[in-house]
Formats: sequence, C-alpha cells, structure tokens
Amino acid sequence: MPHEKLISLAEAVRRYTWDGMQYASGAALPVGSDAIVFGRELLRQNRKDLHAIFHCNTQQLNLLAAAGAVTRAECGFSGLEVFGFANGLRRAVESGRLALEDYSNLAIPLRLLGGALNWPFVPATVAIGSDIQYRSAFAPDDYPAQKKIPMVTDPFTGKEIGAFLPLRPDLAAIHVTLADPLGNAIILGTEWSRFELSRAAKKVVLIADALVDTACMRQFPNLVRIPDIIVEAVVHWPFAAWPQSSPGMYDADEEHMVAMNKALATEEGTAAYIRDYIDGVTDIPAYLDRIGRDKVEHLRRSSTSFLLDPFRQWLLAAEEVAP
Amino acid sequence: MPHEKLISLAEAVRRYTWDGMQYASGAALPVGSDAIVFGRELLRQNRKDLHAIFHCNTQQLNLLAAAGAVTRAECGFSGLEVFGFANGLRRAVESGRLALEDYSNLAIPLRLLGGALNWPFVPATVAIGSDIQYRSAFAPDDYPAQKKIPMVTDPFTGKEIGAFLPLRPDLAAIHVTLADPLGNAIILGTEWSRFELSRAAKKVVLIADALVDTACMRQFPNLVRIPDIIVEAVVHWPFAAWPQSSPGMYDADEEHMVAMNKALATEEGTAAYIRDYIDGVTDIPAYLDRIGRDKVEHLRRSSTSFLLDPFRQWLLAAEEVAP
Amino acid sequence: MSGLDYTRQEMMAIATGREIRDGELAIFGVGLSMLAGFFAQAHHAPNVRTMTEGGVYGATPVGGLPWGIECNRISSNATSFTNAIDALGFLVASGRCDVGIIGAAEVDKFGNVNTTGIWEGPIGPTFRPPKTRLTGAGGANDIACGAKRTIIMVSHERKRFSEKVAYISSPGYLEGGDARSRHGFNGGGPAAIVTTLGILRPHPETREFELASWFSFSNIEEIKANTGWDLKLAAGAHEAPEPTADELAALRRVDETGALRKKG
Amino acid sequence: MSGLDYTRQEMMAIATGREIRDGELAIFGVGLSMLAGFFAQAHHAPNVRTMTEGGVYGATPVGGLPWGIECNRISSNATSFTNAIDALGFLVASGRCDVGIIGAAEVDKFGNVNTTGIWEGPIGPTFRPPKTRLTGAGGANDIACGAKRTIIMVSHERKRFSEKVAYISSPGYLEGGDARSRHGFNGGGPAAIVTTLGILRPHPETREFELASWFSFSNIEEIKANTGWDLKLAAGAHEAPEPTADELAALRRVDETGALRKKG
Repeated sequence: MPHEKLISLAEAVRRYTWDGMQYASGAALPVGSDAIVFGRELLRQNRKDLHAIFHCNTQQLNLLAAAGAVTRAECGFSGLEVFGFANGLRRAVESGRLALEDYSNLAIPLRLLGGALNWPFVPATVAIGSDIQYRSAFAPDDYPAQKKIPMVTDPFTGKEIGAFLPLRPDLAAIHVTLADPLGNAIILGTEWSRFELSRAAKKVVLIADALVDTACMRQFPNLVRIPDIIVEAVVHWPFAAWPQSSPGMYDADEEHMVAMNKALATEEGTAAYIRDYIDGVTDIPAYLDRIGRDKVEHLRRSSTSFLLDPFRQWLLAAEEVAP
Repeated sequence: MPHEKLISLAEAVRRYTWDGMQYASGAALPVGSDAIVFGRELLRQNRKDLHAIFHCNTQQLNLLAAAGAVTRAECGFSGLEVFGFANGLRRAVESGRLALEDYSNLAIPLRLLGGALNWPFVPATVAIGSDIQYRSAFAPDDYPAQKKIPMVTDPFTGKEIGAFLPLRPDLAAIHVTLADPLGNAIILGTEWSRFELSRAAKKVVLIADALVDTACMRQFPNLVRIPDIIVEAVVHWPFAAWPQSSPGMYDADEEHMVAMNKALATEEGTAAYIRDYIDGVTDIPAYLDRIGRDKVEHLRRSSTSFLLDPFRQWLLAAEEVAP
Repeated sequence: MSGLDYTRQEMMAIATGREIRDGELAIFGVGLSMLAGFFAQAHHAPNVRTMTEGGVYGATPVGGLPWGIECNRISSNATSFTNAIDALGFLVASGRCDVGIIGAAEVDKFGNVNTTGIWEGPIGPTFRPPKTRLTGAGGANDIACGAKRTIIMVSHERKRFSEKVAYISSPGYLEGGDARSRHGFNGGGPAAIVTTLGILRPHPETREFELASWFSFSNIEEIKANTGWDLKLAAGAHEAPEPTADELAALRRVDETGALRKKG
Repeated sequence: MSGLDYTRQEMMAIATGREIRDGELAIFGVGLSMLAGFFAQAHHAPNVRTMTEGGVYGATPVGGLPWGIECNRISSNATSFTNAIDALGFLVASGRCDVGIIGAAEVDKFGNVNTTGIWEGPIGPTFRPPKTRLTGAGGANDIACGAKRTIIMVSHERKRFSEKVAYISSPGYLEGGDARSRHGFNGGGPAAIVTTLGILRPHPETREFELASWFSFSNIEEIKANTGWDLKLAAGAHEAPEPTADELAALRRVDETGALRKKG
C-alpha cells in the first residue's frame, strides 16, 4: 500500500530545502494560489541565497526578496497585477542584491515543459528579438547575450528560431486546493503552470488548503492533475495562499495585499512584517488568529465557493489530518 | 451570446470533410473513446483518399482502411491491443494500397503539441536511432530517410538530437464523453492526446456520447479541457465509440470487436460489414437497434458508471438536443 | 460635441474596444485592457471569443474589475480553466489569436514596448539594474510576438512616448520596416496605439507610428507636444467619433465600479 | 522440482515480476506485461508506482486482464487520468521511469525489438510493404528510449530470436557496445530478455545478450536451439528459482481469468 505523506510545514522545509537551492513556487499568476506559507517557513528557518524560479512573482517572492533570502530569480512577470509593483522584489533588484532574469509568461512554462521532458532545449518563437533575449542579469557583461536564448536552426527549413534552456528546479512547493494523504491533488482555477512544474521539479511538496479522502480522487480522476507517484510530501495548511486567493476556497484579502506590499517597500517595514506575521506564527490556529477569525470567515464567503461543493463530502476534519 | 453548434452527423461530414484531406481522429488508445461514428458517415458519404492522422489505430481507422478510403496514414501504434492485429489496416498496408508512416506513441502527441504551438519542429529524444527514423513509407526510396526525423543541433551543448515535423490536421473529429451545445467538452478517462489534438487541428468537431447543460461546465470548469472557442460543431451520438468503450458511459462490446475485425480481414467481409452496419444506419434509433437494445443496456452497466454520477443532473434529454 | 460627459480614460477604452471585431479570438490582460475588451463584447462584438492568459474561458468579470487574472471575480463564472501554455502558447504564440490588448509604461515610434524598467540614460553594454524596476514583460511579450495584431493602450505623456525605448520588453516593429520578419514570430505586430489623447497607427512601409485620430477634447498640437518623437500625421487623419450613448452605457455596465470614471 | 504445477507463461510472468523492485516508478503495457507488473506489486513490491502509457495512475485491473490501456477494467479505480505526453514524455522519455516492460515479435542479439512487420529477406534500400504487417512500435519505442531499464518479454521461438531484426521498432543496444550513446536517449536500454524458457542478459561491454538463467523445465541446449544467434553462456549462468507457492498465489490473484494458465 502506498505511504501517507502528510508532514508538518516545518518538517517539509527542514527536509527538502537548503541554502543556495533552486526553489520553485508561486503558482497561479501573481495574486492567486501561491504556496506562500512555505515561503514564510523558509524565513523562519532562515534559508538564504535562494535561486527562485517563479513563473510570476507573487507576494511570496516579494516577501522572500524583501527579506534578502533570494539572490537570483527567474520570472515571466514581476509585478502584482492591479496591486502594482512588487516593492520588496523591486527594492532588491534596484539595489543590485538580487539578479532578476527576465522571461515572458509563456517562456517559463515552456522551459518547465522542456525540463519535464528532459529536452536539451525548447524551441522559442516568443521572447526573442527583444531585450529579453539580448539582456541577461545572470551574465550582465554578455551583450547582446549569446547564451540566454541562443538561436537554433530548424532542420526542415533552415530558418533560425530561439532556444530556451529547460528548467529543473530542486524543489517545487505547489499550492493545490485539495490533496489526499497519499499526495494526489485537485486544483480549482487555472492551473497556470502547476502541471508542468510538478513534472519538471526534482521534488514536489504539495501545500493544500484542505485534505480529502482518496475516494474523492477516485470519483474525479480527471481532476487529479498531480498524481501521488511524483509527490514527496503533503502539507495541510488552510488559507495557505493568504493574502492571495484560492478559487473555491477564499477571496484575496485586498486590504492585507496593499498593507503587506507597502510594508515590504522598506527595510523597517519588512522587519515589522516578519515580526508580526511570520515569527512565532508557527501553527495553524496562531496563523488563523493572525489573519483574524472574522476576516477568515469573510474571505471564505467567496463568489467561487460553489466550485468546492462537489468535493465537500470528502473533506477530512482537522483531527483526521494531523501529521 | 455564443452560438449553439449542434448539427447532425451527416451535416458535419458534409460541411467539414473532403476527399484528400488530412483527417485526424481516433482518440484514447486503440480501443476506447474513438469517434468512429464519424468514420462510418465518411463511408456513407463516400469520402476517399484520406490522409489519416491517428495517434493510435482504432476500429475506425481499421474500417476506413479496409474500405479503401485511406491512402496515407500516420500512427504511433497500429494494432488493436488484445484484439490483435488490425486486419483491415493490415490488408491495406500489405497490399501497398495504403502508405503507413510509423511513429511512436509519444512522437505523435509531441508532433500535435508542436502543431498547436506552431513550432517549425519539435525536439525528439525518442523514435530516433531506430527504423522509425530511417524508414519512411511516404518516401520509400529515401534510405536512410533524411527528411522524416532529421537531426538538429542543440545550441547549448552542440550535441545532436532528432526533430519531428509538427502536425496540423485539416480536421479533428474528437470523441468526448459530455459536451454542451456551445462546444465545451468534458472527457472521462485518459485524455490520451485529445487536448493537444484539439489545439493542433485547423478545425474541431466534437462527437459526444451525451449532452449536458452549460451549467455543468460552470460547475466543473477544470474538467473542460476543450473550450467552445476552438470548436466548430457538436454532434450528439450515443454509443459513438461502439464497439469500443467510453469510460463512465459503456464498456467495449468484445464480441463485436472480434467479429468486426474478422470481417475486415477480407474484401467480402468488409462489404458485408458496410452493408449491415453502415449503409442505411443513418439515425440514432436505427443505430441503437443495430447494436441491439439488450446489448446497449448490457454495455451501459459498466464498472465505470459511477464516474458519470456527478454529471447526471445536467444531462439533456433527447428531445432537448435535436439539432 | 455630443454633449455626453465622459473621461479620457473612458474614451481610450471605447476607442480600444472599437478595434475588436465580432467573432474574433481575443486575449485581454488585467485592468484597462479587460474593460476595453469586455466593453466590445457588451456593445458590438457579442461573439468575441475571449480568454485570459491563465486559460480562463467563457468568463465575464462579476463584482468589479478583477485585481488579477486569477481573481475570483473572473473565476466565478468561467466555463473552462486550462493553463498558460494553452492560452499563451496554443492560442496566442501560435498566431491563432486575432487580437490582443496590451499596456505599456513606455512605447517608441516603432511600437516597441518597455514595461521592464527605467534607467538613467542608455543601459550601455553592461546590464546594470534599473533606477526603477517595473513589472517585466509578462504575457505581453507573448501577445506581441504571436497575436495577429495587437492594440497598445497607454496614457499619453511625453515621458512615455520615446524615440527609442530603453529596453524592449515586447516587440513592436523593432527597427521598423520588415525587421520583424527576421525573427520567428507568428504574429503581425501592433495595429494601433490607443492613448488618452488619440490613436496612432503604423505607416504601411516604414512602420513608424503616425497620428491617425485625435479625440474631440484633444488636438494635433497637444498630441505632438506629448510625444517624444517628431510625430507625423497619417494620411487621412481625422477626429475620432465621440462615444455614442450606447457605447458609454455599455462601457459603464462593464466598468461597474467606475474605475475609468475618475477624471484624470 | 517444487512440485507446484504452473505453466511456462506463468514462469515468464513471475521471472519478469522479480525484476521489479519495491518503490520503483514502472510502466506496463497491456497483456502479459501488465500481469507481470501487477504480480510484482501483489507479491514483493507493494509500493511500486505504476502507470500505463495513457496516464492512468493508481489503478489495478478489476474483473480480468484489460483488453487495452483505456479499458474500463483499469479505468474503474484509478486515482488520476492524465495523458500520453505526461506518462510517456514527462515520466518515461525524460529518463525518470525506473523500469518498463515491453513485448516483442522479434528480438536480436543486441536487444533490438521488431514489432512492425515481417519481410521476406532484408528490406533493402526501398521501404517495401511487409509480407505481414504487425502492430508498430506504440509506446514501446518511447520506453526503450527513455526508461532507466527495460525488460523485454517474448515467447522463446527460433523465428523470434534473430541475429539482426529486419526492422528496429524499439532500440536495444543497436549495433552493440556504446552505440546507444551516439543518440539523445535518456534511458539505459534493456536489462533482460525474459522468455518462456529462460532469462538473457547483456554482456557488460559488448551488450550482446547471453543466457543468464534457464527454467527448471528447460535447459541450455533447448534454449540455444531456439535462439537464432550463437547464444553464449553468461558468467555465473544458473537455473532460475522455481516459483514459490506465495509467488504463484499472488500471480493467480492478479491473473484472475487464468490468461496465463493455459498450457502452451
């Protein structure tokens, strides 16, 4: 019988992360379904010199960058959508503390696809012919950059197109809506690139808003886009993407989105944010208290709640799921 | 408001097919979820000289090849799994009437992926170094074949790998479990390559075992892997894959699988099969009569029936769905 | 003058929406671009086939402008959720998407877009950090490379309209002429730059953007003064029609929280 | 002799299953290969992570051997259905899959497999149609290229064991030695050919397959007589252990319709 994979957040970070690693996370566009609680624990355990692979920047990368935990990052988009520029990331880039290698929102998932297939390169018809190709933050003196997105000759026509380097991050911490204790996962909302990321990463840890019985997976196998056989561990953590949203589960906390980004604009604000929202907030009850129980109930009343209805009968209660 | 796209099977074939076209179908492995009713109608309308793109051979390709409607085919697998060799296809190949270009079961969906992305070529780390690369039925005198799977130089390492030619079929007739009248589709069971095929084909016609209200799609948007915006038309046809299976809907008709393949082994048997099971079987009641109403009920009692349960409340009754 | 009261932002959204034709496959970003696109759907393009770069299909925003593509305000009535490779790759980079609307922090006379950063002076041979880091290219680069045509929406200020952008995040016509054809793009390039003051369109050969239309509240001189290159007048340049009552009503149904109504 | 009554097919399935180790990521085809794999799971490899090339995960066959990978007998208790690129690409061609079991109509001394056709004599420079067309490569080529190791299952008849196959559908060690390394494969090649008479393994340098084990009911001479090349004896060649009562019971639980029990 397959093993259960439920472990605590702290244990997951202890076991699967190290200074200097290639860490992939983020998930569904800048302000949704981000495994940010994993990033909060990375800070509690003082991980540093991370090489972040984020399809898009999120509040997680914004926070890790603000806190000085990331020295290299690769992104397709580095803002916070209508919440504006990501102040923590921006500060780290502008100061030169963090080298941000720019790609596009299609380039990153194609690089993950190439990593998943173990291709040596991926054909590129986007992100070429622009400064995304010619400028490299990882090789700033190489201009126009020759190694970031080199050209490859199509053997059928002799024409040249670009070639992306595939991505194979050491670890992906992936936010999912529902997981079972074996590591099967259901995502509600756009997958964005979580399917490809789960296959490209060397190891996968799921961060699930809720746990369900495996019978749920057998009822909806076509929804299980991340199967247990590629998952190392499952961390259950409600409101794991807060202050960002999780379709079917909760809305974004717009007030905290703004306040958090404002805090990350300065060293002092970042220190205060870490003191107030990260240090000591090590278990789920303390975390929900910190969000505010009223706020939690408010955010849960999402217009997307109906998306969860077909799965509610299989939700596991808290006492069934303690690792 | 988006248009409804329900049309009759005969109208779909009249409108979207022509002699000599690249026709893609098949679907989920040799003996499941095959849009074979579309192939039956192709024969009724006497389409010929088809260039068939089938990820795997199915009873549909077996039938079309037996009837002489296909002159070129590209496949990853050309048998019928435990039902053995595909006698109709085999006869056409052995006689030289049909040029069968061999690929592998990964090569075909990667070629569809490349077509969907409009890449000029697709990196190949399979189907190379073997006679799949060196032998071409479409260019039989080119040996070792230079143009079927040429080599491409990886610009990062200078090493060579193979390159597949992308596929962009003129039409894909895709079997789906459930569709709504707008053209949104839910697949139960492995997708095999229907996701990539639906994006690679220039036009897509859905062949749906059952129709559901669009409310079903809004309840399960993550299951809607083929959205209406890429679909030309929807044909409703129960038991559309018979004698093959459709998970959640019906089992394979093992008796007919064997009998049909036996019939296709000869010219005479093929003529008799077309006379008995195709000519004149032009509407759904006649079709279900031909299968046998008892057989229909028997096949419907599948061990996978529970997979349909979450969707039953949205099924549209026959009188609601007449095009 | 029509006598209707509307803002420059509303005019820009309506002028952008007019570029979208019924039945087209269209991709919208978040914010203004989405309002312009859904205005077109509400007004004259009911069969426009819309998507976002996350692979969200069949959705219309409810309860206000989404704060992101993943926002629950657009996830709550979708018919399909797929993924980024599907939307940006299969449907956009492939050349299949008819039209995409993108924004810009800075645009140049060949329609190249910078959303990556602001440097003091040219970047130079070493890629030094920008003085002000912006958001990066996101999906706009993929739309700029792959969509059959793009519409660029940008607030008309001189600092945003440069002879040459400091960094090309999303390619327009590059150095002009047929420069795009040297690359493997599947898309055609920008068809228009729609601003808070007017509409610029590319010369058919040089691909330099020229003033094609001004709005009733702006004029040629004001637009030239707010453009960082020597803006030429396109053949047939004319004043753009004012919003009709129907257009304005449709826009305001879409912009239910009044994001565009603040006079600026 | 153990005194147990079993068939050659059952011995082949058990010998194949013994090649599968607990915890491995494994891909099985339809038929014999699936029985051998699920026997391993039922007997000594409870944590084997199984898949089929359709991207069917977490399933065990119910109600008899599936007649296909898409069969409802294996679709009825899966935990996940994805697709072919996922299973054959991300998990197999990538080099990630530990072991795959494939079949063969014809195999040669370097473990190259033909499942494409039977020609009279060599094909020659023109690719003429085969006298007998077989099934083609299917997923076996992808497994042969990408899996860390493959196990080939084949009925031991002289016509199936050739000096050189007429057509390489799925590559073994090609011309032997390090010939595989000239190609871009991510996988390691065949670790064993398990037959109805014994087990062949590749020489560590030449990669020519040699007789490593015979079964209690067969012997070296019989095997050599049924092999189309001059079969060498591997260092340490020995008789394979007979099935234990536990093994046989486990296999028969999996093979509930007795597909392997017909004496052949």
